[in-house]
Amino acid sequence: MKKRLIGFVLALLVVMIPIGAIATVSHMTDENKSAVHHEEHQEKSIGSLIEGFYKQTGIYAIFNPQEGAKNALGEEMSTFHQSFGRIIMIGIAFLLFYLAIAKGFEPLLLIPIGFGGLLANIPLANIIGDHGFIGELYKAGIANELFPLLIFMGVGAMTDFGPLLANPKTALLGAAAQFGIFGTLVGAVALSQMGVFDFTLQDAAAISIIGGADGPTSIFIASKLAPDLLGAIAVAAYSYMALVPVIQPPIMRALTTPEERRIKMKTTREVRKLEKILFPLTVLVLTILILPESSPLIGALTFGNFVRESGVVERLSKTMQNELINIVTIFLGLAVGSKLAAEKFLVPETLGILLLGLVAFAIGTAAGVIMGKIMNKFSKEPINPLIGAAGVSAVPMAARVANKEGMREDPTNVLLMHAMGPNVAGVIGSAVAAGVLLSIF
Amino acid sequence: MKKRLIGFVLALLVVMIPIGAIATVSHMTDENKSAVHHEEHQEKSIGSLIEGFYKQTGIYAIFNPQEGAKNALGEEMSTFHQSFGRIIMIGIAFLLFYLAIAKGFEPLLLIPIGFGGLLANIPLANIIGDHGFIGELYKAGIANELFPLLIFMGVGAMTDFGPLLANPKTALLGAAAQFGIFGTLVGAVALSQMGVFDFTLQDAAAISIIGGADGPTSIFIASKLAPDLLGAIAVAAYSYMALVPVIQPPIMRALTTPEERRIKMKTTREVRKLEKILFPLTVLVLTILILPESSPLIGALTFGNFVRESGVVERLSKTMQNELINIVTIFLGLAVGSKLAAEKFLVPETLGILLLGLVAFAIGTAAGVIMGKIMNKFSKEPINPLIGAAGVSAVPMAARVANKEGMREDPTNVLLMHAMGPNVAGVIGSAVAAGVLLSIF
Amino acid sequence: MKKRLIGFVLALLVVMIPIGAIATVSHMTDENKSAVHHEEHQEKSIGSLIEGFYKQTGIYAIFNPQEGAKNALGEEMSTFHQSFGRIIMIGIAFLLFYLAIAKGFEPLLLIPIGFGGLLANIPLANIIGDHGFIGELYKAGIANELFPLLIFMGVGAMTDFGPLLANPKTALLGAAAQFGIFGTLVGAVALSQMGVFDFTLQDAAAISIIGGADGPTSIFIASKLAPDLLGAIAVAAYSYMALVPVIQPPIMRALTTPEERRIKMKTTREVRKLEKILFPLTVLVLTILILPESSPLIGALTFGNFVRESGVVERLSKTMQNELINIVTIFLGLAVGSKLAAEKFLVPETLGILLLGLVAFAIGTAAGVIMGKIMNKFSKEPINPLIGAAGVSAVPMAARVANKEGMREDPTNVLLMHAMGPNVAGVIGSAVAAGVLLSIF
Amino acid sequence: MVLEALKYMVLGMGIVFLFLYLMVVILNWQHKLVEKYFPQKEEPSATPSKRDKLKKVAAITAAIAHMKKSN
Amino acid sequence: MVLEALKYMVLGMGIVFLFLYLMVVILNWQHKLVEKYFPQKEEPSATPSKRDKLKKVAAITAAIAHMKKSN
Amino acid sequence: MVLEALKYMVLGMGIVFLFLYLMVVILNWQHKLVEKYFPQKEEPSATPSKRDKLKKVAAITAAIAHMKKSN
Ligand code: NA
Ligand code: NA
Ligand code: NA
Repeated sequence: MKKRLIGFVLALLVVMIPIGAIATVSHMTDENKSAVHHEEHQEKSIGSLIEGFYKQTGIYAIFNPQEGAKNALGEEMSTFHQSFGRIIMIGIAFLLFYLAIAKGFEPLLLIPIGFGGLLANIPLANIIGDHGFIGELYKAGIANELFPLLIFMGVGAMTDFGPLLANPKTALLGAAAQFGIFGTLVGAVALSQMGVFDFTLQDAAAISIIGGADGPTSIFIASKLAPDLLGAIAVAAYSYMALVPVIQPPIMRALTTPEERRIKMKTTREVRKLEKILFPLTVLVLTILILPESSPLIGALTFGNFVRESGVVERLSKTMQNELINIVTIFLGLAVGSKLAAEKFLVPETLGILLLGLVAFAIGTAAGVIMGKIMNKFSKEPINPLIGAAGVSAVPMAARVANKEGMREDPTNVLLMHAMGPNVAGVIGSAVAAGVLLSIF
Repeated sequence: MKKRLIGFVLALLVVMIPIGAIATVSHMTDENKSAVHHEEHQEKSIGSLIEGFYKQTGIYAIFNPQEGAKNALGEEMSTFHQSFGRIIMIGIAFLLFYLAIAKGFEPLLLIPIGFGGLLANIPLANIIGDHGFIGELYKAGIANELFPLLIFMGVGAMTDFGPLLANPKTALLGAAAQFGIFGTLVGAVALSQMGVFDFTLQDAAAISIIGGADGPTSIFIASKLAPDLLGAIAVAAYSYMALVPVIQPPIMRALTTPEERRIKMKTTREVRKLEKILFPLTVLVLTILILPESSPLIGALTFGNFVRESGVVERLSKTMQNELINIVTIFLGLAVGSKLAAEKFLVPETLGILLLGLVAFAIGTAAGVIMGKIMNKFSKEPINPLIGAAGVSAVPMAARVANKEGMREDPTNVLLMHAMGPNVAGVIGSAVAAGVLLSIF
Repeated sequence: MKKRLIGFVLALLVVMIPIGAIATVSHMTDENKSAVHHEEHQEKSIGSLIEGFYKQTGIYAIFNPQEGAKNALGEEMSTFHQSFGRIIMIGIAFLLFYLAIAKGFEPLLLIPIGFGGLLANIPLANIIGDHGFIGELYKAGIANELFPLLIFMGVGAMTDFGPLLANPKTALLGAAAQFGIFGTLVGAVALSQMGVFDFTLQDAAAISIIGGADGPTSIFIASKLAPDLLGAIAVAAYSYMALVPVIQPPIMRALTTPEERRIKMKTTREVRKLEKILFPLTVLVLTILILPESSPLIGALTFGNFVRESGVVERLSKTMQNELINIVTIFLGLAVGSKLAAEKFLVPETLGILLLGLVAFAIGTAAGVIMGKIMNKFSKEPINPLIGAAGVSAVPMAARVANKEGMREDPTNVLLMHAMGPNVAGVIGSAVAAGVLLSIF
Repeated sequence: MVLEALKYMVLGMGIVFLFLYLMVVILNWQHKLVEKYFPQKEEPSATPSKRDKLKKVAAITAAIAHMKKSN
Repeated sequence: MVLEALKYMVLGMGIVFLFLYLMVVILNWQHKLVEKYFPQKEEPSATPSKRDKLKKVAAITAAIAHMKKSN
Repeated sequence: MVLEALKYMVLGMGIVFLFLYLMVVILNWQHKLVEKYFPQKEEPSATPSKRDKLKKVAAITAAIAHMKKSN
């Protein structure tokens, strides 16, 4: 210890002598430069200091909302949003935590989103504003579409498209399930027309994409078409993705007979490495030719998948699947959470988004199952309609649900691999649907 | 090898034929476009070239300082700072390396900071300027407060607040130790008043926060209140944190009797998982209600801790504790080091910062110990005053020092877990103090 | 499942009642605000919709190029670049994938670069433009030199300079090999003078640096001196680095006699830890004194190496060598790939770049071998001229090639460690050469 | 408005189906091409992993044997 | 100026103590609530640690095997 | 132009050689200084790795003992 102390004192001397000696001399000339600053602060009594401090507490801000007060982004807030609105939103953040921790609802995103929501509802703090740290994250990755695409890259690197390659025609089930998106679009427009909701076409499109059951796609589209609704759309998308085991089974059972649910499918063929390598390139070229608007989404997805399947850049693939996607998830979650500020979330639109999102999921599931029934009629090989429900994506939850429902009827009927085909096709399907919507608006 | 060569030649042909044939034709029209550029460069003799080159060497720049020369940020530099100043700063960078490597002083930050300092003192290079890479890192993460908060997030994810939850009242020791901050503030103002130093109130506040013994908090506050002093404040904060085993023991012994140092404390109760999950939320809500200005710091800390304790997002927690904090540490260190440019560091203020920082540490330690003595008087359960010294934070070094001092008197007296309570409370305490300072200025 | 459903419904109610009830009321006043938007969209028949959609497909854009159409950066594109150009570039991207996967050509960079190239050639999509995600990556890390320097940092953290320290004079071989750069510069200027090529001095310098056989250095210089040529220069640099085992051996054999190739070198001495720690600092100080223009490159390299050798910040060193370099490689590759847009790559200059790059490699190799022969003449200890070829860098491939050629003559002649000396010196040598070029222009 | 949304629905579902249908066609065709021009060799990727597994099993067995002996 | 700094000191230490004191109160109260409404069950966290131990033993066994091989 | 490029070549190669030659000189000199002022002790870096190995062996032994007991 003593040695250390001596070492430090010596070190300090080495630092201080030159600084003290030389620098002081060299600065003698401008010594009176900053003496003026001292006067700027004007004297306050301790009482007025305490009062001033009290006016900067959150308690004061929440219980004394003021007309015309502005949020971190410089927009005026209603007194409701300044007071009860914030309390409700803090409650909702806690609810999200509860669902994430106790119920296992997509915690990877709902925890950062919920926490971002908490931080977004702090009065007077500027966390989501222009120089606040979540505001900076928002600018760095949501405003310019970077974060959802990096997540999608990671999803591509984590996804094995083998089951789809083994039985390509199941991709049509993933197409049918996108009816959840477009059907809801019509419904949302109709209800807006009737005055029930108040959505523009762009809003309606951004909401409908919840039916695609893909978080990053929803965030990508919402940040482009309806940034004000981003928070509610993201929360709805991830919540319903987590609720797939609750939402889908009743619909699946209602639309199928026990015989249909017992249909066994042929074991899938082996897929060659070369096919897996070519797959992302094929999909991307198709996107280039048919739907360039989808190319950011499908480009990111296929890039991740190509890095995975190429087999020669294992370290990049692992980084995409782990550190990169984790870091981006943290940043994306917090940034999306910034849209849970009371003045953005506690608006009638949110109710509509939650309802329409649920409807979109249900329609998508139904459309997938019905398409399964149709394909089973016309196909040479038997197709179990349950796997159609997996077409909404929500990878891999929806495929597991299809498998589970199949095993309920017949415990020997393992549908998992068959359901993974439409499941991953659904990811591509909703990216295509997203591109269509972007190309329209 | 031959096959490879043939493959390559074929490949080259495939590339070159279309490029050569088609592209040349398509560009024939604008061929004379860039022929003009050639004349721009005017002929120089080899002698004048060598001379010109010599004038661009660092040797020339250091030995021929010029009045009115500007640094990378466009500010005028004195001739002293251009010449000896740089040499001294390079020496100081080497000193930091020596302390980090040979003495084990907080190497994770002092090595990047020192290297950033080296790079910041290179004449003519633009590394810390507007398009230089450290300048870009500074803009990306210090100017907007992002990096220190991401570090704090990682600290939250690495900290177990269990010892504090087991014995909450030890948090008051962490409160008392913040007297180092406010006491030093008064002292700095008084000395400035007397003409010894020349600090504004903002400067004094940014310097005093060194007494909080938290690197990220110091950097956060300094980047807001006194960005010009950032380099010296960061170096002082991390150096003194590393020197805790040298600075604290004499003060602790001077203020306690051997009997007090021998006080054994009750074994701590077990802490429930649920309490640990609720803790970050409790602290954050308290911050929202009382001190919104602290919410960026406490928000980041509690977010990291909540991710850790929620137990459902292990992969995010690990990323925060490892890759993310490592990457940010590298960037933050280099960016902070850019403030070790001679013209920023070799100023009389630095001397004041080093002295006041030391004083702040000492006062904080003393205040913690004295509070420990007071609490021991009035508490039902015995409290060893030594653990009060851990209230300055400098996690976990200060807690270890308290433990070591206890064991010096009585080798069976293990205080480590008891000292961790005030130790982690001190982190919250200085974040609160930082919020108070921000709310005042 | 039932419990979960009930939980969800309850949760939904908690959310919806306050939102529905309170928010609706609080918003009643501005309900008619957005009703106007609905009219904006004008009705279209389904036929015109399909036609409109067809005009947004990639097929249409490629087969109906239009005069005056602009690319993502707002520059006019020729009809050739809009149509066949894109098809050729997609073919070239596939060629790069083939080389990377089947032939093992530097896949870590050629796969991201190739994929970036694919994405850059998608018509109508804005991926490489101002708000496109690759455009954002470009702005974030190429325009400001950050990414190549972070890669170089990682390279420093991965490089063991021990073999160079064991036999410092082999560094001169690494100096000689830089003749590839400067010789090619003269050639490029001469050929431009003769009208064969059409390069400015800056262009010629950026191209010549390919002979330095260092990807990050090439990208760094190209992004500063000739950003339009960046794509072709990066592709050439990495391709030829991968082709070192094809390009170098014939030159090495042509310039050496079998006796020379059989020369055995003395076993290298052990290198002390302290020497390794001091090495990066020594090199950096030399750079500061002689060539400040090289300090970003050498600063990054030596920082990485210092972090590695200091031995006290293992976690930072590992992060630099793994996650950080991987993430940056992905981003850098995609961003560089954006310069493979047809209108940037399918220009006559590319042909010149490919040819001159090859020439630069060949000259560098020859110069290294010849210097080896000269040093062998004048040195007391025998020097095998083959290790001179490793001076071009292309770490560690060129050193392996030298070793292999030595073992062809005499299977007991292990040159690998001896060749690593000039190999790593070549990295420093080309960073110095880069600094010279930057200081000239 | 609703009519328009219906048109978008028809267009959208049409394109989604078109896209995925073309994908199915190309994938089937690609499968045939792969089978034709790159006929299935004895899969080499299976062997190493098997070998690895065998190695592990052998190593563990040896360790257990060693432990038993040392009892 | 000094007077003002003294005021800030009083205010600052006051708020720091207020904050942490309130935290102490709430944490104590929270502890009681947790004990009351979520009484200590047989800690389930102990079981996985046993499993972890078994895992470690397995890992060690494998390590022994590996060391033998590399000898 | 060509003449100028030639001048740059001379200048450039000169500086590259100067830089690396100075580096060689300094490294040789540094090597001597290190040998003189920090003479080679019994390399301490070897010991910890040995110690690590011993630790591992100890850990493994303990684990085996533990397993035996729990059998
Ligand atoms: Na989907
Ligand atoms: Na503290
Ligand atoms: Na080189």
